[in-house]
Amino acid sequence: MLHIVNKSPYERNSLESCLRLATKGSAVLLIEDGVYGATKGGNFEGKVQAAMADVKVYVLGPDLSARGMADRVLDGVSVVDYGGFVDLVAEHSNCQSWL
Amino acid sequence: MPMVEVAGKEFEVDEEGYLVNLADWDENIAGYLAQEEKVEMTENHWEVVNFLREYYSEYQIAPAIRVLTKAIAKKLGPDKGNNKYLYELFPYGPAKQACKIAGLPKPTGCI
Amino acid sequence: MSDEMDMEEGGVVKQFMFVNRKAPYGTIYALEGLEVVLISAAFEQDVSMAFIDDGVYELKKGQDTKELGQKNFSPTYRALEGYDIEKLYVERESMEARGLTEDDLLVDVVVMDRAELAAKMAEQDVLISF
Amino acid sequence: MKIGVLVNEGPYTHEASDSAYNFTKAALEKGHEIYRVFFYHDGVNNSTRLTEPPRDDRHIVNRWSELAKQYSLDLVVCIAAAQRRGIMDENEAKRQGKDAHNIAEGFRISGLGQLVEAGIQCDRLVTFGD
Repeated sequence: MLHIVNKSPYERNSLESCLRLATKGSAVLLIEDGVYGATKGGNFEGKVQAAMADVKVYVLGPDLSARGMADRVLDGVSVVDYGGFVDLVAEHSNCQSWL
Repeated sequence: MPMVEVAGKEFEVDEEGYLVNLADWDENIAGYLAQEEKVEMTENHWEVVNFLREYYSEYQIAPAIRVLTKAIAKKLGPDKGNNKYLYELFPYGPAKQACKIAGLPKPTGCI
Repeated sequence: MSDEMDMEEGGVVKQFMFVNRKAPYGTIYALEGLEVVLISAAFEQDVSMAFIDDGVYELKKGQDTKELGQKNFSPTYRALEGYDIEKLYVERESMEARGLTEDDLLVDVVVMDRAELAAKMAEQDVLISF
Repeated sequence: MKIGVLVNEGPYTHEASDSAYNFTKAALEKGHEIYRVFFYHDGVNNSTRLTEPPRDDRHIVNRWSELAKQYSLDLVVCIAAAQRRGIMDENEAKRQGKDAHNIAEGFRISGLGQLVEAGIQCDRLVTFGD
């Protein structure tokens, strides 16, 4: 299953809820303001790193670059473009957007 | 929007003749709306119209036709809770006609 | 209500889950989400609703919108049973975090802990979230 | 693969419509079929042809219309959500006795059933919103 999170974890609980309900082996893609959840040095770094033991985390490059955060991606997080976003949707049997 | 006067009471209908304010509804207005739909109201018609009003007041929606027939079957028996019976009473569709006469909001045609 | 109902799609039955995570009235998502759920009943699919986070507040008893000028649509959740939509899942963690219990809710629900609900979500064909 | 897209937010305020557009375009370029793009909630505001952004900004409405033309996309605007928010096509305006209509080229107004049907027909349904 692919989970899509588009909210900054500093503003809303979407990322936390997503990680709470993501089963082992699922994928989480951070887009829009959600990309801040995949960056180094903030309060969510530990939480996301811990989650990566069970889920694979991706971040949308264009949203990351737009926000000047492209050089701060957490280790272990994969950066994808829109084509990669499409591939993730196709590879997983279903998807849920944590709006 | 057009104003209509029935039995000394003024009420507003929309372009398609639906009652605009649900609270305006009374049996006289229902009679007028039925006339506009060319439906002659019998006891059986009133039974369905009143059923719809009760359903609406309980659930705040007009039921889907399938749900209506099921609910009517439960309350009034299977010989009334079926499409054939309801379409005989309201030939252009219970949703369109019975809801209109009951003063319920116009269906948005969502399918 | 519409006169053209019971649309079957060549016998395909998929598992649909409508995921509700927002409180009522502050935004329109809960109300318009419910409208989709009611329409989905006409398609003979395997429909469920999940109430997570503030979505749990949609089911709180005693809603009274008189002074708001908005329609109180909470009674409509009680109509779902008549639409054969009977799988209403509430996440226990979300409910408890908000100081609510099952007795506070206006319909019968299945309370699931996060692991159960996560597994339920994972097996769906289609998830639509509001 | 057959993919459906649900857009729940209007243009400009939120990035959802941009994300949905970029996703849809990328999927088409990769050879996937976009079965339908459904606009719901404030997403219906993506379909008004009266939109006139500054020249140096992207034209979100026209961009959808052009993509629809290029790929024969089915862009469907929910009628109930559209009526609430003042989006009308010519037929609907006539039916409601309005003096104007505003739907942009390439969009059509239809019922919520089109969203459920997309869920049934598509291999994947992806939601964009707030």
